[in-house]
Amino acid sequence: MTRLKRNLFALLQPIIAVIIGLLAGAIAIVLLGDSVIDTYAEMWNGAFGSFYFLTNTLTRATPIILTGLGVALAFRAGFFNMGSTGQMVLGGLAAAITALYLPGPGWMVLVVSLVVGMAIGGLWSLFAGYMDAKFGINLLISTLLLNYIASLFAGYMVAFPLKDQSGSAAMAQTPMIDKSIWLPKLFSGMSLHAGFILAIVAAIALYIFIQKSVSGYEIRMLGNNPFFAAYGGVKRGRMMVVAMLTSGALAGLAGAGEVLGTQHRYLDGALASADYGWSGIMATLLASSNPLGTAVAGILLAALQTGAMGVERNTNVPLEVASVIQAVLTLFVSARFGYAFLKRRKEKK
Amino acid sequence: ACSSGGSNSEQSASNGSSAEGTGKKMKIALVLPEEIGVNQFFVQMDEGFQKAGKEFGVETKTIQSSDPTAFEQNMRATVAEDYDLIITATFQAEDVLKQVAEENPDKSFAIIDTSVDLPNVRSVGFREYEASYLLGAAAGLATKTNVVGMVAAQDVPLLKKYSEGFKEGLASVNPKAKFLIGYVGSFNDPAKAKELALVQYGQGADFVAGASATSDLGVFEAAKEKNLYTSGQDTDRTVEDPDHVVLSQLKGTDAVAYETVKDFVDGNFKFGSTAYGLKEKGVGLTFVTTDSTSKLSPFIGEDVITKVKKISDDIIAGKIVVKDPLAQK
Amino acid sequence: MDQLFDVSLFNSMLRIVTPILLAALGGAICARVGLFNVGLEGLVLVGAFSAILGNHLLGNVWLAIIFAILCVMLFSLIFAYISINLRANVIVVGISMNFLAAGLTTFCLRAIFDVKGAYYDKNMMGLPKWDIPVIKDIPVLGGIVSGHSPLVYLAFFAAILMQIYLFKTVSGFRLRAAGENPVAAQSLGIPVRRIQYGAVLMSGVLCGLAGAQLSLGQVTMFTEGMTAGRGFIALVATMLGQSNPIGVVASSLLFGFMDAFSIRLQGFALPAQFTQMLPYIVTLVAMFFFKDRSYLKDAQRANGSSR
Amino acid sequence: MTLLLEMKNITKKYGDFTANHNINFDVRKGEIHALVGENGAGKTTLMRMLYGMEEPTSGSIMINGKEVHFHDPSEAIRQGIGMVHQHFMLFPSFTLAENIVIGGEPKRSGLFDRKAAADKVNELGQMYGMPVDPWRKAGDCPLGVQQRTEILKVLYQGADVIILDEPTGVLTPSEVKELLQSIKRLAAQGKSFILITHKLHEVMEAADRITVLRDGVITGHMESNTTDEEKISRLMVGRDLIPMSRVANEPGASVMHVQNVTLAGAKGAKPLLDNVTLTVRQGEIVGIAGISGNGQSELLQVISGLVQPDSGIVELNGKDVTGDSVRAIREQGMAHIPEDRYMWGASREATVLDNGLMGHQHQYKKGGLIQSHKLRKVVSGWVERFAIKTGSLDTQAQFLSGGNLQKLIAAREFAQNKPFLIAAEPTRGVDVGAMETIHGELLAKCKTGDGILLVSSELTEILKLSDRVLVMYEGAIAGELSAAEATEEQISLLMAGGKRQL
Ligand SMILES: Nc1ncnc2c1ncn2[C@@H]1O[C@H](COP(=O)(O)OP(=O)(O)OP(=O)(O)O)[C@@H](O)[C@H]1O
Ligand SMILES: Nc1ncnc2c1ncn2[C@@H]1O[C@H](COP(=O)(O)OP(=O)(O)OP(=O)(O)O)[C@@H](O)[C@H]1O
Ligand SMILES: [Mg+2]
Ligand SMILES: [Mg+2]
Repeated sequence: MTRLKRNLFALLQPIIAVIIGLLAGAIAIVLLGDSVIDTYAEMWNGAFGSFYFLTNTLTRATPIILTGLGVALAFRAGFFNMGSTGQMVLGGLAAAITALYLPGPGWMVLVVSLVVGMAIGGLWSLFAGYMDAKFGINLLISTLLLNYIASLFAGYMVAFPLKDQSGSAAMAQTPMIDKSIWLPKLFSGMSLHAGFILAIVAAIALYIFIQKSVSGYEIRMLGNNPFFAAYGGVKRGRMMVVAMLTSGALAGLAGAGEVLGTQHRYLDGALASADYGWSGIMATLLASSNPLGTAVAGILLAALQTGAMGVERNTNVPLEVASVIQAVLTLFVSARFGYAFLKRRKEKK
Repeated sequence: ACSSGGSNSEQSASNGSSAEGTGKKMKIALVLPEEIGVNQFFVQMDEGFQKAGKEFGVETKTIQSSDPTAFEQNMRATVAEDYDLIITATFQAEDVLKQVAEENPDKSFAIIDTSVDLPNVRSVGFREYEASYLLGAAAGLATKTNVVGMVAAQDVPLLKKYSEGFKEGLASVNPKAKFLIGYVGSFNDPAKAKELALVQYGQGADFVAGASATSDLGVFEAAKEKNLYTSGQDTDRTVEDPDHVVLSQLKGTDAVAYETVKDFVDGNFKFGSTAYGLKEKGVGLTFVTTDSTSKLSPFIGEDVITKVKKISDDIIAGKIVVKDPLAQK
Repeated sequence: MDQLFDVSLFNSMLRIVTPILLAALGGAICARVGLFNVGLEGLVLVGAFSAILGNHLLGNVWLAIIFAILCVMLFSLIFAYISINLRANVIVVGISMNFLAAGLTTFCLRAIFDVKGAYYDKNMMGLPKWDIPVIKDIPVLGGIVSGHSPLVYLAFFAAILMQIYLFKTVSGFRLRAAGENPVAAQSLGIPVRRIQYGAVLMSGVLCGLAGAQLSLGQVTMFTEGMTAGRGFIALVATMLGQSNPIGVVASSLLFGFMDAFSIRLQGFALPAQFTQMLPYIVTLVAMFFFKDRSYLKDAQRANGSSR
Repeated sequence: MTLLLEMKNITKKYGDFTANHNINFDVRKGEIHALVGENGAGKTTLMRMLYGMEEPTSGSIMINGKEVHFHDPSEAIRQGIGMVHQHFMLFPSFTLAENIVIGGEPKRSGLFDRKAAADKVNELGQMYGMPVDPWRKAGDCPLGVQQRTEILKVLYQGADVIILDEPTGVLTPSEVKELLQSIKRLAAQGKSFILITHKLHEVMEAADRITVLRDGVITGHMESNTTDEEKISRLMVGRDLIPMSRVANEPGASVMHVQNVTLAGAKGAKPLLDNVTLTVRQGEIVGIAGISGNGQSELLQVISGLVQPDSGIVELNGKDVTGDSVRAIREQGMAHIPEDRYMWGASREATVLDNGLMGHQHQYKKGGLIQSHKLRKVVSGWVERFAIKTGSLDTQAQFLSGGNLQKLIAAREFAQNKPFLIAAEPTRGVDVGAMETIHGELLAKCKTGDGILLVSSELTEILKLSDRVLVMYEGAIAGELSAAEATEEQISLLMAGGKRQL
């Protein structure tokens, strides 16, 4: 079988899945007594209908891609990092604090803030990795728990010591970050900011790292079979540091990007409430931890969400239903249709 | 509709294009920074908004947002979709509204529950703390155990408007009374709110005020179960269980939403900010500033109401100045 | 300090722990057949909603509980079908189920009850509180153990039953076999898929009960998203208890105790955020003592060929 | 003798690939029927159809003259067919009794009666001469015991026809002897066996009839008393095998030296390694024999740096490497064919190429990236030289037959070209042709002056290749024999804990 043909087969699976997902969504819409075509048309418009909406979708995809890339690397190394929400929250908070209190020229503070956000996110993630490596504490549980701790801690910080005292001072949030430190918008009047470029660059860099570099190779082998990796001289501890640090740093970057590019301050609950962390995990798993695939899946999930917002705005279908459709679509996109068929194809040359 | 002939649709089309604005139905959007279900307050606002839309024949659209980013995108989209007036609400909307309103100086905006100082924004804020003060005073006068509690949603500055005013009012009439406060940590976890109320009951409170949005229902249940007294927020919640929900702090967001639409349709719409307190009847307390359909509980009693009415008058007259808990020190 | 530790603390702990325990048992049985169920939060939410709906439609709490169980079983079938038959990644399915549940319950709240945010009917009867005859008169114990909704007792009973089922019965033995080495189980003609379905349905039953306890036992109402993360805590309890019913009881109790305790702690100087953090921190610390070095074992199971 | 079971004109296709072509195969009551053939010849496939794990593309299966169709192993089990799989199908965290009775558990008042299960297992063990401790966890048992458990399981199921797919691959000579005796005894009692093995002397010893498969077709069918090993291997491989012999080298300086190494066991248990001292010199092959579970695995783990010894030192090329990382030790001059190819030697999900890179990753590094063109060329070279059957270099390792994967691993480690090589069970499960290749490579490496530590449970292999033989027993070196004095009897005696006799 030629390579082309094989690739076509690989493509077939998600396409069938999306079609079935759309059909399932259509049934949901019909049951609700709305027009399938109109609803999907609005969904499409909300996601990709114009350049404006396209940039909206990409804005939303940015943190999903970044958190997704983070967990992708950890998953590849066999570390089930469920802590992207917490890493993102602390990364965002740290970036906000740096941006607010570090003196210096805007661009420099911006860069330092991003780096600090990454560092803090990375360290928080590494903390879980350390507890696993040192004390055998199940990473999956610890990262889940650390999410709550991070969110509550950040909530405390902005409700008390860092609280914005200007204006109505009613919100648990930091003061507004100076305009000179904002991540630049890519197009004026649109929400898309330079964070998206960072996300795409990160996806490509991570792809090269995982697929082509020696450390990436070692991480992959460690994830596949830790005994094999140990046998081949791969140090689990070192790889854990690399994988968890990078993974958390990417989540931290996602948080920093949201703070510096979208909200321009750290606002209590803003990062956690959008479920970027879970969406990121989903994007990664949909793409089997392939970084480029994660980026595509991230954009797809973001499109489902912005599409749902479009449906909410322009039809009588309420937001809840749009989210039902979104969930149904993801469910089916994740399904392996024709799995057996495809598997046999792949196996025997 | 499709079969009703070509002439008809032609007519409406020409109508639309010829009569810029005059013949066209006005479009007003209410863009909320959260999902309606999160807070009773939004439900109330939406009701006032929809009611006005029906009465004045304008096309209304309520748009909820799942998170802050979605909110910004929804605001921008409504601008792009050319609504005549865009109403939004709460402190969470401030940042985005400032940006969007500045970028679109010839669009009209309104914000409820806080103030944004821009030439194309009409703001209506509330001085809830005045009503909280009354509620606190009523509780302080009515308590038998001298322990009074409050279950609040989260320990965030916003809710100080409720807790600080309450505390101040309580202390003003009953300095000996002990004030307990518990935080649910969420706006919609009634089960946890109920546990908190039960704990305060265990610590001797005979009155536990609810200030935790949807979670208040849990406080009400605790009250019913343990024969405690409690109070609600925003609308007259005493109707739900007059024996236990004995007071309710009122906030006229529905009226404000209704008025905003009405003024806009009537052409009386003015930009600038107003704050509604006791004096403007934007906030209040059942039995004190507003009558209720439910019976006054003997726990509160006419005596207390008379005294609190007096306090209310003093506030309106400026004799008592309730501190704005959010104002800078 | 006596204000902190009193009868009502433990009494409240038992109430708090029940939905978590039930859901965690559901998670445990899924884990036992090799399906890691991240969708507990969604299952419990659907349970909470359908319990209220059942009560509204049928006017009887017991029928309402059965109704909730059936609804959640139906809902969990989606999880089973997509992850078992369509071989989707279980975690993706679990996460999607959570989103689906949130959307679906909110929508139904609007479509069926025509309210937003919360459905509450003061005439609706919740679950009764049972006073346990002899025990209720024993001084301290009575105050703690007596006077709870029947589901509280059922939860602990279910844990014991499940312990017996998994470790004493033939069918439970085969269930564990199917999870431990599905290929080997298959090669013995053990119907692995059917067992997996059974486990998922069972977790549906347990999550239905968890939801019912939340919306009919602890309070009598439904509010949007009222599970408030309990499903994820249940997931943690499942893992911390290493999918052993008794272990799950212990870890749930630990969390429930810390949660009840943190509520009491709020009055004392610490900011609320820190007291709220307490249960999570303590659970994390508990893991130092209940760790299982699972990564090597899992890897061994996945890679070992024994020749 | 009555015909018990008959497979007629069986063909099995996977896509365009024919794994079995028009096979006729039968089993009589009370016979041992050997099925032999190269790796990938289609033996397991044929048996999987008989056991209901696969369905034939065409052809029929008859039992006692009646046609049967199995869709599920449980149907085959019900018809009295049992199978001991090539790769064990045990539940490691369950006890042996649980592993044996599963599917037919004894019950008492509705509950699983574990006591009765243990009794039955004891009884069964007595009856067939294969005792096991019913309460031990399967995962903790040596492979020989696991193997026995597998057979007891099949017997417990009441099988009349028992398929043994490479049952002796992991057994020690005495265990093999015992096993063969048991099955002969059972055959005499009326059970029938299908025995798949790559070891022709076992075939000659036990089988009544022999069927040879090559590339999915039957190339021969004979009574065992009318044939010999050479004939069979010719039918299997399609050519004559050249017998090779070792030419003794003059050993040089020490390449690897272990001094007084001790490794503690679990609390209360005997040490895993007990004061082990040994040396491998340039140009020699040192064989380590012993029943598996006597410390060989631990010794290799200590030498290769996977485990730190509690005391003692390991020297490599004259340098003390105790406590060094695996990578440092490999760089100091060690290559390692691990004993368990799936657990230590490969990643199933990774490609042939990625599996080939392990241990070489730092040699093919440039600017942090892998030089994949260079690597590709090298790995292709191995595939050719060792005749590794693989779809492409991008095929996942799990789709290689065990023998082919073993060749890949061996090739990878030979290519390290290090002065010291650990070769643990280098030909486990490998057919005679491939075994010849690997043995040839080992001898060639030794000839160039490198030292090899050979660990094998296969005594013939040890005897054929080693210059010196060490025997391990309970974590200690029980004795050392030179090539000249090493005989199967001597070694077996030491392996069983006996004293060396001259
Ligand atoms: N599920 C499958 N799909 C595709 N091809 C398969 C499958 N199973 C086996 N084959 C092919 O059938 C051939 C025969 O495999 P089989 O397992 O029967 O070999 P074998 O004789 O048991 O070899 P070994 O001695 O290595 O055990 C293999 O070469 C393989 O290519
Ligand atoms: N699912 C599958 N798809 C394709 N081929 C398969 C599959 N399963 C097994 N095979 C093929 O079956 C053959 C034998 O597989 P098996 O696992 O029995 O190897 P093995 O018996 O360990 O080999 P060896 O006898 O060399 O140890 C291999 O060639 C392998 O490629
Ligand atoms: Mg085979
Ligand atoms: Mg084989």
